[in-house]
Amino acid sequence: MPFDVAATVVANLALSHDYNVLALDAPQIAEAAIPGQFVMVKAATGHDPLLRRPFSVFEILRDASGRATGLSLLVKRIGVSTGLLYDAKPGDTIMCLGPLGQPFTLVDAPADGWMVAGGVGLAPVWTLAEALVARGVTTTLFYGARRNDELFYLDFFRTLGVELVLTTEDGSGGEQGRVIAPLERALAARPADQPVSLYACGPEGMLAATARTAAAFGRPCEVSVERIMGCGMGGCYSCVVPMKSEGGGFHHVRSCIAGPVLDAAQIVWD
Amino acid sequence: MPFDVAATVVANLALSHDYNVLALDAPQIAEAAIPGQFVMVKAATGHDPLLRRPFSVFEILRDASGRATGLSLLVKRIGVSTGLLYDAKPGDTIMCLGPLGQPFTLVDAPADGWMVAGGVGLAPVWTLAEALVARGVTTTLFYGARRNDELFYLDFFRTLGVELVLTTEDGSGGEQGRVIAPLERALAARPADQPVSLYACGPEGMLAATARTAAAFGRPCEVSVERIMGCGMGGCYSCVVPMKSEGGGFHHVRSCIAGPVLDAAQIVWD
Amino acid sequence: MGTGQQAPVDLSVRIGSLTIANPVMSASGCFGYGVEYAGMVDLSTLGAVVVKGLFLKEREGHPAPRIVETPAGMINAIGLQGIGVHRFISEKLPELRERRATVVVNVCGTTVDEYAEVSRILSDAEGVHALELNISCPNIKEGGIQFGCSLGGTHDVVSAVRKVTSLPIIPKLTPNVTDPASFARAAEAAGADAVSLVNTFLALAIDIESRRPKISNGMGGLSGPAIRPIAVRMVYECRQAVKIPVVGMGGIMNARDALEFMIAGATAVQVGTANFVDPLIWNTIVSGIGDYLTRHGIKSVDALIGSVDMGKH
Amino acid sequence: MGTGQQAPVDLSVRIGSLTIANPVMSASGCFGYGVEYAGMVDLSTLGAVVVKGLFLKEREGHPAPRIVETPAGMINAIGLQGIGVHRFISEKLPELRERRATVVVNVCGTTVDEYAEVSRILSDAEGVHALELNISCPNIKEGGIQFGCSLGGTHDVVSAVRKVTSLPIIPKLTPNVTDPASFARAAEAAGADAVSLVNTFLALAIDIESRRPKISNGMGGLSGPAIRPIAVRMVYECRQAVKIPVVGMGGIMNARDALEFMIAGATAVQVGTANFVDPLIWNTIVSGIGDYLTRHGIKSVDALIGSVDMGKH
Ligand SMILES: Cc1cc2nc3c(=O)[nH]c(=O)nc-3n(C[C@H](O)[C@H](O)[C@H](O)COP(=O)(O)OP(=O)(O)OC[C@H]3O[C@@H](n4cnc5c(N)ncnc54)[C@H](O)[C@@H]3O)c2cc1C
Ligand SMILES: Cc1cc2nc3c(=O)[nH]c(=O)nc-3n(C[C@H](O)[C@H](O)[C@H](O)COP(=O)(O)OP(=O)(O)OC[C@H]3O[C@@H](n4cnc5c(N)ncnc54)[C@H](O)[C@@H]3O)c2cc1C
Ligand SMILES: Cc1cc2nc3c(=O)[nH]c(=O)nc-3n(C[C@H](O)[C@H](O)[C@H](O)COP(=O)(O)O)c2cc1C
Ligand SMILES: Cc1cc2nc3c(=O)[nH]c(=O)nc-3n(C[C@H](O)[C@H](O)[C@H](O)COP(=O)(O)O)c2cc1C
Ligand code: FES
Ligand code: FES
Repeated sequence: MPFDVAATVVANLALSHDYNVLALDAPQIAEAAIPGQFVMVKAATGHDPLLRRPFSVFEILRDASGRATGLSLLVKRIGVSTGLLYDAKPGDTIMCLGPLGQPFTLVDAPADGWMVAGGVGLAPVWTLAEALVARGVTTTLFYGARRNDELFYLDFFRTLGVELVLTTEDGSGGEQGRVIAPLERALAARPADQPVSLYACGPEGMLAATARTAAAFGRPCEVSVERIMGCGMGGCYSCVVPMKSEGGGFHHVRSCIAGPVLDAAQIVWD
Repeated sequence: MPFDVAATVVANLALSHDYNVLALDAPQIAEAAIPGQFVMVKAATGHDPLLRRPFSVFEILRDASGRATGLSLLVKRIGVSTGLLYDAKPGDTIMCLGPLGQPFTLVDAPADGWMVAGGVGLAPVWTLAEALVARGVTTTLFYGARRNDELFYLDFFRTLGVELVLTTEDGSGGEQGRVIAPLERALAARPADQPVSLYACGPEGMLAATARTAAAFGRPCEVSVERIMGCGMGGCYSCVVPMKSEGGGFHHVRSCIAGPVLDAAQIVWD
Repeated sequence: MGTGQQAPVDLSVRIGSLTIANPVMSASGCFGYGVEYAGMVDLSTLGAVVVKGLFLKEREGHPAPRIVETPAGMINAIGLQGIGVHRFISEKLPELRERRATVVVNVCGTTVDEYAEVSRILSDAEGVHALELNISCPNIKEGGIQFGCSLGGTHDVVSAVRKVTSLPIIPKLTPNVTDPASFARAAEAAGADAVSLVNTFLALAIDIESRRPKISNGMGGLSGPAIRPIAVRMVYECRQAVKIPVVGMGGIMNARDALEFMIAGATAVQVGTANFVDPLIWNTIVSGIGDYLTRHGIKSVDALIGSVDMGKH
Repeated sequence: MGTGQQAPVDLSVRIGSLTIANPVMSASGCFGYGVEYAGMVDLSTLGAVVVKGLFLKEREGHPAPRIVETPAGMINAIGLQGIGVHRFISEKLPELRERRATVVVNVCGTTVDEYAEVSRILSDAEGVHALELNISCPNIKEGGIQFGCSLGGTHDVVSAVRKVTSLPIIPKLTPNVTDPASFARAAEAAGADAVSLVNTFLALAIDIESRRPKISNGMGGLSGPAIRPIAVRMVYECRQAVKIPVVGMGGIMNARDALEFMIAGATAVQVGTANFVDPLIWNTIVSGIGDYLTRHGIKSVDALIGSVDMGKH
């Protein structure tokens, strides 16, 4: 059951001129959230902007005793609500509804967990990596960004024991190009009898490419899709994804309640 | 010529749970403003609330050398924009257009200047009192509020040398009742050959009563009227006041450009 | 007056033969089939749950993007994705019954016969309390608005459904016409128990970079607080034109807005877009209406409905 | 493309025989007679100054309150207060001429004859460049919208004015009808040089405490960004229906919004409510349009107008 919390902003860390991490005091949601779930956030008072916006749960914030006290969002500024979240100040109140949606399916060793993230698609990977590592799964993160200074939180993942494969579009960090290239090479190199599950989050094109690649190598793959969402609760039917139907054709599922994490093999990619 | 300034909030002093004084960094407007003029302020970014709101210039803020650096507004919270101004924080930016409108006509000694203010109607009185005192005019302020703790800035007026006649509705300060009662007594007591000009700002009922009283005693009276204003510049025709026409009847004037200060004797009071 | 201040206020209103406990309903298409919200909201506390529009058959609707936000509003072109009347009855209605929801089904059709057929099937199902006839959806080419934009079409759909059901029928009117009141009259004459309005305003938002519409279907329907002042006007006009109850909606965000519609003439209201912003809005609005009536010493909502004084100030 | 990126962009557009330097005009009733803003705005930099609606005689309009704010919009019922055509010519036109403003007068009437008479008088005055016929004001009982809500009335007013003037005439259409495009066609057939739309949407806001309308006249007209998506749709429809230019408006707050209207089909745009929020908006919009054209390598605005691709995504 989701909670709707008038969450207090406890910290707002600018990572760059368009990325920030917003920490919210929302213990109930944080306690309940599992990797891959999201929250619906209302950034403004008043009716403009009107609707809430969906954001993955990034970190779960905990006190010294390990109890969840809140959560943070990794936000990329692209429009009016993300602009308001970038400018939010500690003490501000933000309505936050969650946790919502279907989580990632966590594999078990001996399968490896390979995570593929592009840009702000890193957001759901924090909790996913933590959960996989906690299960003793060997993890790799294929992580691409525009520039080196937009590859965030590398130390966190290294400390956790996640192997990092980095790419940047301009070559200023890691390998130049898209993250799909090293992913393909790694899949090609992996013996068929060593199981591996893929998890991807990022731009639509990257998800489609990851799905294609996973299918080509016969590996299971879950993707976290991003659709424009009106409600996040299954009420508005705005967030649909076409899924393969038995016997051909497609049917639309609401990605807010059937997803956002979906089986890449079932999606009808354009 | 009015200026439109992206003014920085330099201070916000809460006087009570619904009154505050907001200091804005707007030197050009402050330099040009004369007593009775107002500014149009946009409290929100985004389109809700959409329109600016009119506020009298309260204080002119000056640096050590006496140069105007900004102005303050005395704000009573009654709705959405005044609520946003109550909550504004130093560093926030607020669009501020002004100075606008027709000022008070300043009398000269030997005439006395009597100011009549109800509630937030005190706002234009600060600069008016300063200007009258600077001309050597003997001044009295008849000032009414709901309760004693809503009679603000008494020390300022006392220090300036303004005589104070105070009333409160609940009798918790000054005389109990409305400010019109002591005003009537004072007018009745004043010899006809001692000139006095009246200046009133406050609720519509108080303005009408002041106008009636002034007329009954044959004294000139200017009132600062408050109408819902769309533009403050004469563009929308929303802010009209019916004024007596030669030969009977009335005509509507735009109180933003023909006022807000109007000759009480010319207004058609309901 | 004196006692009215103390006694608990009776918020019930009547729509034809149906009495609902309070005048606040979910708007069709904005609350799924109701069951989606059952984890957060006690469905029995709503005046009625109006479910998403249903055709005879399943429909997949338009591709995403299906909505775009606009100033104080949103445009949608879902294209009436839905599971069809049979799956609704077998998959959703049992849970709605169990949760003691008062259920109004929004009935769609591409032909007069389809409206009648869907209505007939629903009338035989247990737990459907009223039918709202969607003759006003701007987002599908066939059917819907083609009936709602013609007085004859409105009359035909309502009479056809009237013949097959004794459930209260509530044709839902479009605001995209010169005179909605004439459509309310046509619906009344054809045997409607109430009318509801407004459906969404036909609208277009263009991405200036791609020079294409922002939603896949091109045009869509505008809802939300932006349209409220127009919707209130239309509800007032319909209330003046007909004797049957008017169910008002369009941009209701809180109890004040709901009361504004009721004072304009709405016997009940529906809340659509606001539920997306605040899924816990139901209790806020219902209790806000109660508080207002208590504060004003009004004993029943009937005294409020249509009580606006349009005399000049 | 290559050179288009460097050369200064030509923003001029034609409305009948009139060429204006850029497509951005003030909307009638939202910029006074223009002269009120002359201290802040160089009036010659606007595509045109459209002045407040004028009857033959002076009018005092409705009592205050005349406006109320609504979500992302406002309702007004000014009641067409104005100084009449004769005082306009003697008191305002000389200053407008001196400031080299391109002047469009918004012409009002309670009868067809009054529209013709006011138009005739203005045609003889020096410095009036076009006439916008206000057949769509929702705020007065007589005249105005009674013509704008009937195809015959629209035709009659336009033909009558056509007989007495060679100035470009631009009937201003109401959005309060089922099919604005049919009115655009009627206006075109009667000899109009362009049509402008939208005027305001008939709307009502009620104070729930007093249960009376929030403005003195009861109903009024809704403007501002709230209505933009509906206005853009109507401009698109009219552009599809007629060959004469369409002047688009309704909630334009910035260059993006102006471009959206142009891409939908507007040859020029008008800005009303936004001027209240930002009186320096003119330069922002005009230069924003220029920047957009430069950035996209579009040499003239003509290539932009109506260029929306409504094909499915
Ligand atoms: C399940 C889910 C999880 C998400 N998690 C994150 C996250 O952790 N961090 C993050 O920064 N962003 C995340 N997003 C994307 C985020 O919701 C959008 O960036 C945000 O809604 C944009 O709001 P805005 O008001 O700033 O932009 P707007 O001004 O509303 O729009 C700007 C542009 O972005 C497009 N857009 C708007 N909403 C979306 C959307 N939901 N998806 C894709 N494009 C959109 C618009 O069409 C428009 O072109 C997530 C989206 C989903 C669906
Ligand atoms: C020339 C002038 C000078 C003013 N100076 C001051 C000042 O110095 N300090 C101050 O606190 N207030 C002043 N006011 C009043 C102030 O403008 C309003 O209180 C403000 O606009 C309310 O905005 P809001 O968004 O908070 O209220 P809203 O939410 O818009 O409205 C709340 C209620 O107040 C009414 N209202 C809205 N605007 C006005 C208005 N302009 N006049 C009267 N009633 C209104 C509305 O009808 C509504 O009932 C002045 C008004 C004028 C015309
Ligand atoms: C996403 C969405 C889907 C809708 N689907 C339907 C529908 O299936 N049937 C219907 O009659 N109205 C539908 N509507 C219209 C609403 O029921 C309602 O008439 C309209 O949104 C105005 O109310 P609001 O402003 O409170 O949302 C839909 C509206 C939205 C926003
Ligand atoms: C206060 C006000 C007064 C108006 N007066 C007139 C008028 O005299 N004549 C007219 O044709 N339109 C008038 N209008 C309508 C505007 O010209 C314009 O059509 C409408 O406001 C939509 O544009 P906007 O959303 O940019 O304001 C008026 C609008 C407002 C807000
Ligand atoms: S966002 Fe509303 S149904 Fe998915
Ligand atoms: S406020 Fe617009 S004319 Fe006075």
